Amino acid sequence: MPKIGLVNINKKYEGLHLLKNVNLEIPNNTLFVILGPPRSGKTALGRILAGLELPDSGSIFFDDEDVTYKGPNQRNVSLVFQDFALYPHLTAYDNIASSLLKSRLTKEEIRKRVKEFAEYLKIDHRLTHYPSELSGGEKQRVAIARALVRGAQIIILDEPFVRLDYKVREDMRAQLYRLHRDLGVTVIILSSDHMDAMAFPDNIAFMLEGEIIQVGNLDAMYEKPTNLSIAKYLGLVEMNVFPAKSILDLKGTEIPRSLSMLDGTMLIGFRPEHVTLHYENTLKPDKIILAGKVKITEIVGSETIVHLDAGLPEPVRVLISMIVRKTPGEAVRVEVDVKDIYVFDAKGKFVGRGGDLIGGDIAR
Amino acid sequence: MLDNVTKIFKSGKKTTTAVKNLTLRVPDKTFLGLLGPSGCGKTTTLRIMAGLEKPTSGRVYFDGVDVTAMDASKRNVAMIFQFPALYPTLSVYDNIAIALRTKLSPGEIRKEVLGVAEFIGISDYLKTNVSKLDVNLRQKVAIAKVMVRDPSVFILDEPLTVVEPKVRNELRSKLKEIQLKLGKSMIYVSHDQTEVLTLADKVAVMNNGEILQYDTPENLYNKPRDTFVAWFIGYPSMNFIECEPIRKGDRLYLSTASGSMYDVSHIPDVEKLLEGHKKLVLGIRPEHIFVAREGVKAKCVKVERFGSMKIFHLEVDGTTIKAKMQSINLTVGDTVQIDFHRDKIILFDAESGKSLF
Amino acid sequence: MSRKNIFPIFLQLPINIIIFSLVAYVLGWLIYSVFYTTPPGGQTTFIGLNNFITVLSDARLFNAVLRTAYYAGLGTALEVLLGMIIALGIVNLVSSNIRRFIILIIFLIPMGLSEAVVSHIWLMLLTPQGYLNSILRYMGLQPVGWLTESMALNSLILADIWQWTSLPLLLIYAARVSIPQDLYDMAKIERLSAFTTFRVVTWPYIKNALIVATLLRFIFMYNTIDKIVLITFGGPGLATETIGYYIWMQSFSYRNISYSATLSLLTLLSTAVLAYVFWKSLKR
Amino acid sequence: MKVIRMLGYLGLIIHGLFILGPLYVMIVTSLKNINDVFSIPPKLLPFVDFQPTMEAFEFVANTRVLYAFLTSLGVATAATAIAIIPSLLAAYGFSRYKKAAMNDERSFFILLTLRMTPPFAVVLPIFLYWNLFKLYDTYFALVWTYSVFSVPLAVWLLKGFMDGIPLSIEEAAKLDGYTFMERLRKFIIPVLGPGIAATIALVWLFLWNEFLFALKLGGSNVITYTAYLPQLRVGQRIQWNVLGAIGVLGAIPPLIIFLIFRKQIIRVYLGR
Repeated sequence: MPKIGLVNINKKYEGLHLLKNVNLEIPNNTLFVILGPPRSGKTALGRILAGLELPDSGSIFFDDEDVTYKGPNQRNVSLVFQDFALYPHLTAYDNIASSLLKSRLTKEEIRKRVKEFAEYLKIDHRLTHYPSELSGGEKQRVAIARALVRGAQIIILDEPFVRLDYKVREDMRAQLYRLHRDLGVTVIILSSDHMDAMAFPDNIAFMLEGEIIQVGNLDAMYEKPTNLSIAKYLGLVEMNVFPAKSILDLKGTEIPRSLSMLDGTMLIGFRPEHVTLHYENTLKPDKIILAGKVKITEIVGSETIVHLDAGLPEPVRVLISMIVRKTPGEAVRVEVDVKDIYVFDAKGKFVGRGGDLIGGDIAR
Repeated sequence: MLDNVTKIFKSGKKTTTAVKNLTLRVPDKTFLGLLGPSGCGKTTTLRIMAGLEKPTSGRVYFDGVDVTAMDASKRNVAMIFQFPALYPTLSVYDNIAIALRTKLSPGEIRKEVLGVAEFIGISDYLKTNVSKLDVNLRQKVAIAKVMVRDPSVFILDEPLTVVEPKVRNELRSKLKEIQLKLGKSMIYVSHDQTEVLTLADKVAVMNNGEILQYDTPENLYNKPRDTFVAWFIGYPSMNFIECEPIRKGDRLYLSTASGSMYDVSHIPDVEKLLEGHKKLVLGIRPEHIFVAREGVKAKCVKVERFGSMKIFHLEVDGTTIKAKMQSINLTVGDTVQIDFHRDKIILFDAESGKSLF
Repeated sequence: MSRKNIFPIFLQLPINIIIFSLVAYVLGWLIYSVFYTTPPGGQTTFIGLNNFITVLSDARLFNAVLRTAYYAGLGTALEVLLGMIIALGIVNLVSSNIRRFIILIIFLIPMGLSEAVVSHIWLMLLTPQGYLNSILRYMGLQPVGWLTESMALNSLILADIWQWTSLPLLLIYAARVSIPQDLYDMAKIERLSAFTTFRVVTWPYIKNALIVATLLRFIFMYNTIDKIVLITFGGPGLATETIGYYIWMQSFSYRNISYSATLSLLTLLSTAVLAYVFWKSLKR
Repeated sequence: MKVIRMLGYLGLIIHGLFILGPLYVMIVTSLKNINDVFSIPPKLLPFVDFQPTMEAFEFVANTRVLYAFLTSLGVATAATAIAIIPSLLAAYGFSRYKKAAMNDERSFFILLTLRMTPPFAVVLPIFLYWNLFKLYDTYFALVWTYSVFSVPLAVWLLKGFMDGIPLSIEEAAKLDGYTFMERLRKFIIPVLGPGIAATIALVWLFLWNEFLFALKLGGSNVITYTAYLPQLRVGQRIQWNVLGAIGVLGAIPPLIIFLIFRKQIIRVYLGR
């Protein structure tokens, strides 16, 4: 399985600078997620990797062989399109077999190989149907089978779950994981859904406006995001972010001493799951305590999100990991541990976590 | 309120029954969720309610008045479509204001529209033409269009599916606020349970044109009527383990194919429940599994971590089940003894899939 | 020039070979004939711009231009208007697909017929002792001189309407059918009046088709002379002589090649301009 | 509201009669004997007013008119055959390589103007062109002229259909290792199937109905059914019934084509 190396990839399209000097290393046999908001250049990168498009500059290495100008099939890479791109005039069987007809395999070998992959992806019972008769999940499995049957070592999936039902996504994510583990194929997922990052947390690259701004596993990104947009993007519920000044000037709330020496223009962020209900007796030194009235409560699965109006520019979002009924207008006090907070500079660049603050590394 | 409505679509030879004699009572001022996989007939039901589709048989009542034959325009209904339906040549302002032309004076219209635009956060786009906006903003305009009117019922057909994940959360809380503020009954159709469960007071889970269960989110979560509803509600979905009842001494156990035993004698009058059912399915939600001193052996094969939320894929007697445990820290390969919260176990009859309560 | 951008040119080669094999000579000949003339047996002489001078001073041409404007303008307007009314009529009045399909087929047949066949059908109807007049006489009314000096051009327009109303009808019907049903549902729910619904939902979509139909029809009527050649021969007198027919006469009856080439070139240029306007409207 | 609907239906019926009337007259005339054609009162109902005869059709069958129909058939088919493959390649270029040289919007516009050129402006030069090669009044001349004039229409229609195919299907084929020719043969043409058939039919119909070129480029041995029509008016009595018969026979192909390709025809005019 080749180790993929992308060196200074640049791509412009009609004046839009799609990819700005992208450098990325994807170790072999990994399940890699390229995460980022829509239109951040993920698809362009996927197409260049697959060989459908040439980069304006920069080169691509498989192990250390330069494949930049090699066609898709010499690279043994396959791309599963967002709309699955199944051939409407062929049955599922012929769709999967289409990539093998070019190889020297006999008809019998092709039949065996297609059957094997179809059974593996649990669509062998639908092989005689035409794409128009298949459900979303089935179409995708046919598209994946078509990509794999050819023996492609790397398969790239462009927004694989966007068109699928909520429930089918969960099942397809498990399928992809099983596929990667059993077949030892490098799977690259281009996605804008943070749930995909959660499902495959080990290798993630976060892309924003054509640049890769952080690579690592989910925990690293979760704990130490390089900038504000990653911090806001990752998380079941979006992170609360306020200018430091607005928190420092809050009346009626105790502000821990360690926070007070922060520069006013900095931004303080804290995740809704780090906010807990405050009980009078537990007075700990390094805790921001906020008092406010409940605006609305939302129940998500088995968690509850409470939107709190605490005199800050925006309502504070609090995530409680059990179903709690809070009536709008009810007064509530919540606390955030200083070591859990995130500090960003005015431009949104990550400065440090609460813990570093207490250690005094962040100067005034 | 729908009274055993059936809708059969005839296209050429094959007739598809989109809705099979469905009865649904929507009490006033409630937020009703219609949840189900694609193609289960939820959108057709919605369109029958809105009057855009005539049922093949059955009646539709609004507050007791039979409106089945009444045209959509007379039913004072407001609707948001999956793909924002906006008038292409008009500006945002005109798109919102157009429905009020006959009812309010220009001054009042202006006030209403500005208020709503401010609330949804599209005030600075009022002058631009809708065709220039991206799909997220267009859906916001569609929501504003609906809010401005004062309909007897709001109907929403998967409004958030087309929108970016980030904007989806923002709009979800906005819709919740709207429902609370206007206190009108809302009917919300989606295949994404996170939206429906957060917004709805009562939810109807549908499949193949039928309502399987119609209850509050909590009851659907804790007392699903059959395996489909149990599987459909909750993320990650419920685990199902096939087993058979075995009596050992005075205790009653459920043993799986590979022999691990679960003591279920604590369940009240379990005897009566179990006779007549040879094969059973034991359903347990991932969040109701915990690590115990002794229980069933399980090997961890995969970990999904998201900050505080951890999902462990555990292999038990050859089948993989998912467990959502907060305080535990397993890595792939660890084996551990797990047990289930006794009161959270739900038993289903293997053939019918119906739960035993 | 890597393989990538030579390849598309290779794609265009075959049709260019076919087209230029003829068009190159035609254009060349036209331009050449405008400036050079060879009287029968005589010697080729360069005549510079006097062809253009004759154009400016040719009264018969000027009348022909007026007649063409009237013929093409009125014809197009009526066809597009009638086409739109009928297209919207079909969509709103006829719901079942089968009935709509039958009506459409009937209304579209004339479009499929050859101009020559249509000309002769209308000749049967319009000729003095033809069917129209015999029906009028049968009903005790005065027969009408359909092909007389005053009526000839209008009769030709009537024939053209009969054949070509189907094109605007088809264009507008296709545009109307492509409007997403959600918009009409929304309009019904918002209780918009029929007129507002038309103004806000239907009109934006069919406006484009309307413009395309108008330009397409105007260019075709301006360029087609089959009916004139077959029914009225430009007559009686010059009553139905359009630019096209005038060029036709210059080329094949009066045989002054050079002048007909000039007129042809000018017509080609004006068609190119009209086509440009058509193309621009299409892109919007 | 009811009244408006009634008026609407009436309008449709009237337009229906307006369209069907002349067609009926043509059919009736083709079934009449020469001197039954015009009479007062007008004989419009077969069996009632006159005895329908097949005279006109017999005349067509055993005179040069049959030969003219066959010529029309041959010439239209040959020209379409010549034009269809190159047009397919060109349409692929216009649809897929919108930016490349010779494939961009400007060259597509040039094709558009070709489609709208007035026949009367170019018939003389073409006439002289074929004279130059001593090919006047030959099949080759008419077929080649027809194929030149059918290319713009064919490319225009095919590009429309090809834009309908998502690019991703083709790229999937590229990923599966198919060369351009294979992609065209195995994926684009089969998927485009009905579209190509409709284009062939519409281009063929356009040539089947052509009149001016046939009139001037054909002579004694090459004559199409449209060019033959004027010759029926030369004698002292216009053979109306034969004109009717030719009209009826000429109308059959368009009717069949419209019936078969109605879906594609509507799609072609969608958004054009």
